[in-house]
Amino acid sequence: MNEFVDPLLVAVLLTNFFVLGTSRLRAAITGTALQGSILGVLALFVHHEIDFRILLVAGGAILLKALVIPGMLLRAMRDAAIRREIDPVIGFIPSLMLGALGTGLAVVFANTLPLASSHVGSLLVPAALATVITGFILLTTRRKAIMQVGGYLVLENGIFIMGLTLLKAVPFLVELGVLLDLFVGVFVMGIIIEHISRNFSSLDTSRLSSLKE
Amino acid sequence: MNATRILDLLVHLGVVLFLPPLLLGVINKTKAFFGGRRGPPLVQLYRDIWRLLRKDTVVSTTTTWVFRAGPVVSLATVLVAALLLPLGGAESPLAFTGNFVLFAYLLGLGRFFTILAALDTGSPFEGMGAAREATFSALAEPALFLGLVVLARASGSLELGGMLGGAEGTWAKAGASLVLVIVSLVVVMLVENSRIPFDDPNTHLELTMIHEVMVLDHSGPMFGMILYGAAIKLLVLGSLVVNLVVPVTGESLLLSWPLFIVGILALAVVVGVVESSMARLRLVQVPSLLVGACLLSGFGVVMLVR
Amino acid sequence: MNEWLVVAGIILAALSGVPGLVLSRRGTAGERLATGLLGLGAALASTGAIRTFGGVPGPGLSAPWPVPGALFAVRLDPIAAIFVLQVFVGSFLASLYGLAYWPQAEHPFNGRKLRLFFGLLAAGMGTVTIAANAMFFLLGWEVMAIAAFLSLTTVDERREVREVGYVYLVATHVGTLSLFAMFTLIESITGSFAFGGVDTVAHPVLASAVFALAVLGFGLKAGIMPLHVWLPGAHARAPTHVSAVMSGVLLKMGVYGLVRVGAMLVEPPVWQGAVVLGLGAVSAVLGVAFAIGQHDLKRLLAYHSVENVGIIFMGLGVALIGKSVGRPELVGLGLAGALLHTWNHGIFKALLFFGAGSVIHATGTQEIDHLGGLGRRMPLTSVLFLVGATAICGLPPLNGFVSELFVYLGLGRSLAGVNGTWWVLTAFAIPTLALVGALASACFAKAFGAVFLGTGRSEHAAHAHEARWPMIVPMVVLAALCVVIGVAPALFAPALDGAVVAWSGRAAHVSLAELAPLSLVSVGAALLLGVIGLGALGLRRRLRRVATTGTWDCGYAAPTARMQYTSSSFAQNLTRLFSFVLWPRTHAPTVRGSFPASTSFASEVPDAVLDRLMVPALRTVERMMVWLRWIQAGNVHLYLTYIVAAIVLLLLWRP
Amino acid sequence: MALALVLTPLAFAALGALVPSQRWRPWLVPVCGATHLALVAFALREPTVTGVGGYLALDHLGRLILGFISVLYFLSSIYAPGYLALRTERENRVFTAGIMAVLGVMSLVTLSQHLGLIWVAMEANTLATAPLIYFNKNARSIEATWKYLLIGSVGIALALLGTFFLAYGAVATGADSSLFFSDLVKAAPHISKPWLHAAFVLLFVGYGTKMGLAPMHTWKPDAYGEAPGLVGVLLAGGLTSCAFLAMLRFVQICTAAGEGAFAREIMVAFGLFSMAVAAVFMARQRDYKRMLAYSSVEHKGILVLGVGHGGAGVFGAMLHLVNNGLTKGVLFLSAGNIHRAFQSKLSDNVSGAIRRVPVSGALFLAGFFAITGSPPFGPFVSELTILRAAMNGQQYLVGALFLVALVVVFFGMGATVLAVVQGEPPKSAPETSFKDRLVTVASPLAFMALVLLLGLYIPPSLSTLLHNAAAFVSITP
Repeated sequence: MNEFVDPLLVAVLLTNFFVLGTSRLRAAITGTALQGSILGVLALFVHHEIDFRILLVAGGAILLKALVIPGMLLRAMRDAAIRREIDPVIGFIPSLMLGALGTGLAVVFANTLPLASSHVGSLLVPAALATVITGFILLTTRRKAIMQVGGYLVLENGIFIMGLTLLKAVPFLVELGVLLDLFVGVFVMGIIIEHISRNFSSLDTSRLSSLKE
Repeated sequence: MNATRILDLLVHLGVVLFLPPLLLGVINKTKAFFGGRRGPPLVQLYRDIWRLLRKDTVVSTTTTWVFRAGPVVSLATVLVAALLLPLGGAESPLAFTGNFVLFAYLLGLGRFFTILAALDTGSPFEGMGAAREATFSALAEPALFLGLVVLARASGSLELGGMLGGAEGTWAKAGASLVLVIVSLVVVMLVENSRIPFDDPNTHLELTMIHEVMVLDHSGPMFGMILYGAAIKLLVLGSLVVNLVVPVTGESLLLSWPLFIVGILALAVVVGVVESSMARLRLVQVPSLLVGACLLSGFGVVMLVR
Repeated sequence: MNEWLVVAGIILAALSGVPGLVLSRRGTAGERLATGLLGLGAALASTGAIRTFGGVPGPGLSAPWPVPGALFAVRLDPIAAIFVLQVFVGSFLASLYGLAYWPQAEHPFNGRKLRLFFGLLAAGMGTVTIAANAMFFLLGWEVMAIAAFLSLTTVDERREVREVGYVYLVATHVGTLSLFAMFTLIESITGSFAFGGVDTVAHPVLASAVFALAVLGFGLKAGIMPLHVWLPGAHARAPTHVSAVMSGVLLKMGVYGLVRVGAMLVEPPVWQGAVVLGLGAVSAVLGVAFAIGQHDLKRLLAYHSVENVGIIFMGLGVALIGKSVGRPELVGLGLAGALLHTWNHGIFKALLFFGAGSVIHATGTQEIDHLGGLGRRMPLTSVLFLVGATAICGLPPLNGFVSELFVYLGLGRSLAGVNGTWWVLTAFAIPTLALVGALASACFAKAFGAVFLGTGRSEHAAHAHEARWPMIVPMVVLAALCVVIGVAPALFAPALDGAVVAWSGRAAHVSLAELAPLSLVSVGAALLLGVIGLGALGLRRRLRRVATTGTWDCGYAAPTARMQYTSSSFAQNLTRLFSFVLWPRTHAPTVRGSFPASTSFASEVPDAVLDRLMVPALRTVERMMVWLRWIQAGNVHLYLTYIVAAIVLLLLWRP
Repeated sequence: MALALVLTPLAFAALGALVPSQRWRPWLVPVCGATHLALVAFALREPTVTGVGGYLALDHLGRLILGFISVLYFLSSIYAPGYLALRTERENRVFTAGIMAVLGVMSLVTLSQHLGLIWVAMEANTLATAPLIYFNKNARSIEATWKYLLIGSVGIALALLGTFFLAYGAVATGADSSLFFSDLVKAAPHISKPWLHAAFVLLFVGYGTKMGLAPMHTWKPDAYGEAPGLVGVLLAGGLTSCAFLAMLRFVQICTAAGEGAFAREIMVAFGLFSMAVAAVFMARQRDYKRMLAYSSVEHKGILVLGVGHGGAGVFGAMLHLVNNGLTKGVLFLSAGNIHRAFQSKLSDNVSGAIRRVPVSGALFLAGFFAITGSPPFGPFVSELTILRAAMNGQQYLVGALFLVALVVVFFGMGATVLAVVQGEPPKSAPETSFKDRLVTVASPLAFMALVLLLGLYIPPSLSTLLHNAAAFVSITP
């Protein structure tokens, strides 16, 4: 734990709000990419000593979360020729307010959980939860498939922050899990997005509602 | 089985077989009296039956054996039913627990076959009569049984002799209920015997008849049997009322039988009076009266709750 | 030994339809073999059952069944034996009837299937009667229910058959699930799935729930009002010999179940008997009232099943009341009445359905108002049908009278020497039963009159022919049984006595011969038959020469067959009287002008509970469910919101 | 040994991807199933099976579910060649490889002994099944796959968060435990309660999503409706059982921590809710494959309800897992056949299945009776056992609601099934060349035989497996 952690977490929270508040897809994807790179840096500072494992995690996170996946999303965006999230389920201002509310609730909820001595007073757990909540808000309110993937990325980022608390205590499976999840989940989603845009000539998921009762 | 019992039995059979036509004679005489006419002789029905039994018969080509079974079964059932009744204060020839059920159901069997015989002709009029008979008797049946329930509860017996014969004791115990029951039984008797105010045996318009229209196609001996059976039915149902009103016990043969006969003849006079003083009800009102009879007996039951 | 005989009978019945599956589709070997096997099984099982009445009941059989809670336990006491007899005799006679009614040659595609399920139906019912373990009972119960469903929907290409099949299936499943609940509750009281005594004093609420579930589960099968909804349609649409078994035997499995549960209840409260009695009375009256309104012959018979099950329940109610208040004579008369009426109804109802089947087979219609005058073309059938009709109306000297007499006596006995006011219920039950009898007479006068008497109303009736012997023989047997039970009820007293002893447990037993005037009933019946015989002889002598002419027509010159009183007109007075429960539907034209054009009038009495109550209610529920479809509207955002909601809810559940 | 159970199917999958012949490739599937079944049969005889340093091992719960999945897989694999021979217009390389890989990852779930590993295995399951749902490659199947992936991934993400919570509770604040299940169960009483509760909620919702409990079931009707019947069997019988197993691991930890009542309460509530939701959607359900999906939701509800009752209910749930899976085998495969024979999965266009495809039609009907709990079929025994657990535990209201839900389900399901099976094929139905053949009916017939057998006779070996598993989950020695 050191003095850089909390400012970085605040930056994460700010990117959350940025992604929530922007209507341009490119900006939102860039925001998630930025968030991913912050998390990579964060991984380096969470623990005092930096070993090979932590470098691997940080490098992997930056590579995947900040470069590869946003890159794929941007490409899909270009292919489908869409730029903006128009007409989300709820507007941008309400999204932001929901995000603020969620962040507040995350802090409250985190306070009810007993923390390890090293994490007491740190923003780690609240920020993790707030980011997860932000991810959910994006997932449930954005109509474009690309933005939903983006929301999923944010959700995963939150979980990643939570995982950082365990980085030291738990063997490597956890981080591998995070990476695997991100990598494969988005990879497959990317493929599917391509098929969707080919078949429906749109990435608007509200059109994906022919299967219903 | 002693001599008195045998004698009782013989008198019972005699009354059942020979008295009934006289009752109709009495009724008709009474009606004639009130109408200011001389009317037919008291024994007119005996003559009619005798003549009919010797006549030839015409039957419809539509009919089957059911048509012929009708009169036979209806006569047989009232005869057997008459054997279940205590008459003249004596124990009934066929006394057993629950014989009241057999009694009522025998009448039901007779009615069932009369209706079938009517339907066998395929005539719309007879069908109409049969439908009415079926409807009204269905409503009369609960009235009869409610009355019997009152008697059973009051007398503590399930045998007709006990239910009716124990009337002395029951009058004291359940007099009010018994009055209701008697009224209701009179109604049942009138409807079952097709008397005014339910049916007019002397009407001449098929559309308004009930019982008479059912037997339009019967002739000769079959019609004779029907008339005879109807007369016995009057006796049988009338004796229910008489037994209740005139509670005679079988102490003395010489006293009780005449008392019974006087009672039943008096009932015939009452029926005659009723027929002279009332008009026939409209058909649609008949059910209401029957339901009323049920209610009366039902009250009788409720009054026994204590 | 006796148990083995019955088990062998059940196995033979279950297998009876199997050989036919591999035999030729066109040949007659399969169907004859099926009936033969069923006959052999029936002979074995009946022997076993009859031997039970005489001797001491055996200890029963049991074989392990490696499934939790289950045991292949068999017990054959006189109660079971009474039903075993009915199951096998009824099924065999129906199978025999089916040889001519549903021959393989005329039904190449569904004949084999039907016989397979028919055998399973018999086997299932046999299992129900002898099972002494809840799981085994439920096994038999469901095999029976499903086999009945599959037999009933033999002609599933017809829409109305499918509809009644669905209603039946749903009803029977609701019944089965109530039995699940009932048996598990019993287990939670007694600790086992064996049919042990349920202590109603120590567990008043649970025992009441057991009772209520038994009434629901078994009442649905028995077709008690208002649980009868499946019954009229199913009986009307099934192949007639299946209808006969359903009405004659299958319903009785519901009765059996309630009788069995009644035996298990230790010191039941009086209200339970009163409820059974009350349900029975309502069922009896409404059953017959609805029957009067019907103009489909089989539907009419079906409503009479509701009526007769009502009478059986009345008897059972009396027995339960007797058990509660410790009056063995009520137990004896009520139960004997219920059980004998169970037999009797099985006999005369099967007879009537067979008669109806002969008519349908001969004319191709079951619409009463299209028939008429069949007595001349089908003399045997008409006589046999009349015997059944007389018996079902409870008229002497036939069997229906005897069992109703027992119920009357049981009700009557309760009038005297009791404390409390519950006797008022029995007091009013007596005239109710009388009303039912009178209405039944009216109804069968209508049915028999319109079908067999008068003249034919349509082409259907004109070309009727008498049934073949495999159809006549079962009817003759059943008619003979009607007479034998009616004239000599004492012959059957030992069986009933045995059942009463087995049922009442600790209540001191009084034999039926002491409670009911069995021999005097015989005397009365003999007397009646004698007098009728004498009268008939006398009339026959007087009627050697008769002139024939047309029916008296009041001077109208050209009467036609269509002017006859139809069954609907016959019933009209009564349906109008009962219109407050029947809600008849009429389609009457308004006649205008001096010379109105030709028009038509129709009336029908739909089932009040099913068509007026349940179907609309279920439609409403269904509409509400369909409205809830927005939950799954295809919108993935909504779906994700549900997940969030679930988490929030659970986190708040217990913070 | 343990590793072989996982790797063999994966090797087959790789082989399947390499075989060039479109025609012969599907025959690998039954071979793979048979090989796996033989391996499992061998493994179940061994007293202990472990591998990879204890990360893989067979415990009592694993034994039951692995054995069940292997049987289920083998029986349905017989169907694969016959089915794929009918779908020659589709490239089947990915499908064949995927369907064999699924067996490997399902085995991995049953063998996982580590908190993290089981999560990885579940995730792998999601990924391996996605191409199977996508098999038809039309707009509808894309939509179904998209929803399956998105909702499934969210579920799996939640499970991961829950896993972290549990690990945090176990490692950072409470007991100092490894993340092996056996250690977690031992250390459970010392795990920080708030973390445990939150973790259980997240894991329950996460794995409940994979299992298809309402209200997280929304992917199911779409996925089951669009995927081939064979995939439906594997999802409804195999994959959801794996999710259930994962959930049970955490129920076990909760129970060991003395928080069993908390977990059980949640399970009863969600069990009943799932049954109710399924019942609502089965009313007037015109699509008979979606109907089966809702039936699956209902029966997953029954499973958690059974476990929620504890005691005999856990045994009932274990038995129901087997019975439901096998019965779903009958239903999905016969429904698939009917679908092929009529070219429609809407009951408006399908009737008289018993006339056009007699065996499949009869099996569909029999499967319906079985799944609704009619004796003498297997589900009857297990559903009654669960009901007994409720009644004997004096949970009368729960028992009553359970039965009411079953009634409503029967109403809805019965109408649809009978409409499909009975009557005559509609005039408008296109004539198809599809007929019942041995290759297409052998598998559902075998399933049906097992379902019937389990209603009449539970073999002692299976009984032991069930009892051990139930005792293992309820932590009674």
